[in-house]
Amino acid sequence: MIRRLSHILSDFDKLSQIYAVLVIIVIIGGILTIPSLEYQADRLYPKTIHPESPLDPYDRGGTPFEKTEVLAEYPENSPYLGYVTAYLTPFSLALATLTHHVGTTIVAHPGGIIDEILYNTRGLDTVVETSILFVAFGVASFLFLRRDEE
Amino acid sequence: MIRVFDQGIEGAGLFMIEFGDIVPYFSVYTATLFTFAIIFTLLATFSIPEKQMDIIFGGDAYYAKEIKPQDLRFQRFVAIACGTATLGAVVTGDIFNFTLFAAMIGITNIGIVASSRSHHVLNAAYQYGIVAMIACVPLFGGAAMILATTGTLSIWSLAGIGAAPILAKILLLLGVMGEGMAPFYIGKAEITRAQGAPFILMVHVSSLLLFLRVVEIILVI
Amino acid sequence: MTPEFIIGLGLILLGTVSVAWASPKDYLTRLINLEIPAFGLLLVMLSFDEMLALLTFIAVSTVSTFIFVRVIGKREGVN
Amino acid sequence: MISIYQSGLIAAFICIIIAFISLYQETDDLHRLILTDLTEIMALLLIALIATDLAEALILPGLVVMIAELMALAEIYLVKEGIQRKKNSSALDIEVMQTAPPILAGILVLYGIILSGFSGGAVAGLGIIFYSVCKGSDELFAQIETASGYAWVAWIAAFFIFLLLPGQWFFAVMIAGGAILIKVMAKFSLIGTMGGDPGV
Amino acid sequence: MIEYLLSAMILGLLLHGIHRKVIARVQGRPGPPIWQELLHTLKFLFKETWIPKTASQGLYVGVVALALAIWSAALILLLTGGSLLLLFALYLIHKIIEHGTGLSSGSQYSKFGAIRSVISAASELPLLASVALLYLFTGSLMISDIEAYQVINGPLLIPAFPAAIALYMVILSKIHYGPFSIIEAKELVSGYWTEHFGVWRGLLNAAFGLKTFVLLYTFVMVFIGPIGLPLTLLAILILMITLSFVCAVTPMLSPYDSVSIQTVTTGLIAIYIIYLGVFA
Repeated sequence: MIRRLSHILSDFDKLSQIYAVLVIIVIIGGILTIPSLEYQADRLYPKTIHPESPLDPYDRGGTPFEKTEVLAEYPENSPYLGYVTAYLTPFSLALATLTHHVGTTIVAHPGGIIDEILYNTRGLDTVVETSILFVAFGVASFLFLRRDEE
Repeated sequence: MIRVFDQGIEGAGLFMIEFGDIVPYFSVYTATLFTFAIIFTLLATFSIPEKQMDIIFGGDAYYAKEIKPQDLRFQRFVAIACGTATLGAVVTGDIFNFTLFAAMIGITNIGIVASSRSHHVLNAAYQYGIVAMIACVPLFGGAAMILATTGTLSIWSLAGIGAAPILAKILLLLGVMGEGMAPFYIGKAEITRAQGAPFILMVHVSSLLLFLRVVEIILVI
Repeated sequence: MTPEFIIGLGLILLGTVSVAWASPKDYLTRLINLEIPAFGLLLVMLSFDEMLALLTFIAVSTVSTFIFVRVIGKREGVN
Repeated sequence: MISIYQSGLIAAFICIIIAFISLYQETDDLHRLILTDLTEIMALLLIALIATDLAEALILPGLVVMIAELMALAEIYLVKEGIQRKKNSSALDIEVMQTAPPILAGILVLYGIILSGFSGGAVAGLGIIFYSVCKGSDELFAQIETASGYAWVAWIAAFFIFLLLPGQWFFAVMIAGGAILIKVMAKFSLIGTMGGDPGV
Repeated sequence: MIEYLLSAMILGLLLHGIHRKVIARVQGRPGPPIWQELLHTLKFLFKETWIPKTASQGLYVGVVALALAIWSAALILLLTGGSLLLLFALYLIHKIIEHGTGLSSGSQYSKFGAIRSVISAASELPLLASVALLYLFTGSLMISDIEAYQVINGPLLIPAFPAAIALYMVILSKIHYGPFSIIEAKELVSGYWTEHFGVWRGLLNAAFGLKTFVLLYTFVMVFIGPIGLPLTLLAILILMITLSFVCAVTPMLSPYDSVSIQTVTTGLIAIYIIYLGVFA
């Protein structure tokens, strides 16, 4: 028994299989607990949809160039919270008056709730994220460029 | 806000840094881990790698292997990135941020050995990389479930109230194990055969510190 | 529960099965079947009005397809 | 009655079980790599189920992690199998590929620049990939890498402006949006360069 | 504090000596005198020393300093009643020391020692399980709190018996000549520290003496409680002798068997924890 277990453990080709088994066990156990999981997502950055707004689905109220109410975890740590959200570049403001169907485009352009979260309140996440990209591409391009010298 | 340090788990709090919603904190425990991460990162930065004595299979000959300078530079770069990720992971006060750091440690761990030219080592690194990738499911899934069921990701808010579902905690632990811990150590053991001791050591330092940190998080929240 | 959400979940389930036990079991079939759960995920995101994530997911999944096609191309070139 | 979240969770869990079972059965390395792409969808689904603005802000990093790891692993796979220098088989040689690229690439890049930020970078990068996969070019590699390195530094600088001088948030948003755009676009376009002409 | 450190170090080295003596007696040999390890260490400290040319020099020296540092820190932590989790962390960092010691020299023997030390990382899992079980009982991981708990409720040894077994196994895996000491197996000369000689060896020896003392002291403190210095020392001695008996009569396991046994133990304790958490 132990010898067989040792045999499985010592073969690194089986690594992902061992891991898969562990995950499956936990998830099967987890399905039973689903009924006890209550959905509680209205505490942070809840969203309200205004279908008639040109900024739909990202209109979070407030007037452009002014402050907007944003529900963050620690508002006291981000003194300018809400400014990014309400900010629209002249270009996106013009776009908003023109048509009702490019809300996503407008908000993805600098200034919008996602920018507020990504750059301001959870900026450290984005730092890590871009660093991951940086390192991973470093690895890939190192291997790629090295192919010629062998 | 002080509940984190009042549970008799990690000792007194020292100070914290406020990055918006993400508030990294230094307690006696995390500060110790931080110190070790710094020490090993410095070792990886400043010490030259060993010259490995290599046995040629099928013969009696052995010689001291040299690492090519460009491979060395690359390994050092990734090792420092790995150290930085470890530093972040041991002090961050936010669960999703922690999972991101964990994922970064996973990818840098693969990167450190990627420059090895041995097929065996590369194969181990690849198998380990597959696990690191699929580990993203429990890792991010656990963090997402914590957010969905409690409405927050901050360890400060979660500390001591026991609101985080046990399933999410186990998933988080499983995710960190996939990014590089014990039962999957066999992948690491084969990786260890690659050259460049100070850098290879970073692989172990990062995964052990990550594991220590996730134990703390699971006990605290 | 909006129709998009239900269809999305259905597609993800269906797609997962079709990728997991693809027939014929070769790289390209799996890769093409992968588009089914991806489309299901798109519908789920759509039902939650997550437009930006949706847009990025489309772009990123296209990139990952490129990566796979490159690897598979080289792999098949061997045989 | 189960809520939307719980029904989504049940579906996600079933999918995870199926995906991991097939991962357990799989022994071919490249098949495993493709299956990791399947599991990635499960992870994103779990995040998407949160359904707030924060969910989107978390999906973006999640996506980045996946694509980055996939990229690195694919390259390791090629090195490990010793087929890195192999010429691509003709999977991509289709007639349309010869004529469509410039227009399509132009549209995507333009739209990406309007979007800016990470999404914009991904869209614009896609355009450039498409172009270079079809046309094939390799010499730009070093320059693109340098540009993306500078963009990364610019983004970090923007982050610190947010922290230390929050009054300058407008400036920081502009730097951050632009830098991420360039960075992501550059990284993605490298894939196109790599795919384009492996023989060099 | 320095006098505590020194006396703990000397006691630890004496325990090593007793360990060897008991093993020898069980196996019907006379064995070395019990102060042998102490003399060894002193002798090494005065030998000529340099750094091998193939070694990664910073790391080669750094790990020795770190080994001393973490076990000194662990002793201080114990004396001041700090967090058990932190002690666990220090113990895990000892793992890194093992890797570092083995990898830094460039020699094949020590490298294999290091690789085995990576494999045997499973020995940390029982420790984690026992820490978790203790937390379930006492609701705190501060050693001072655990002691206070035992003063009121009696020794934890009885209710938390599986945790005690787990910690016992952990100590066993760190003792020389034990069934789990695969990283110091004789086919690897002396394992991961083969290439550390002279002063380096002396310092490592001292650090490991400290380690043995700290681990045994932790066991007594956590599972038996504060019983005064003489009784504590007696308990440590008894514990050491039982360990020596186990070492003397068990063969060394093959690397992966040792991993399997440790993993299985952890699994059993985890099941016990779940059982306690759900039904009790």
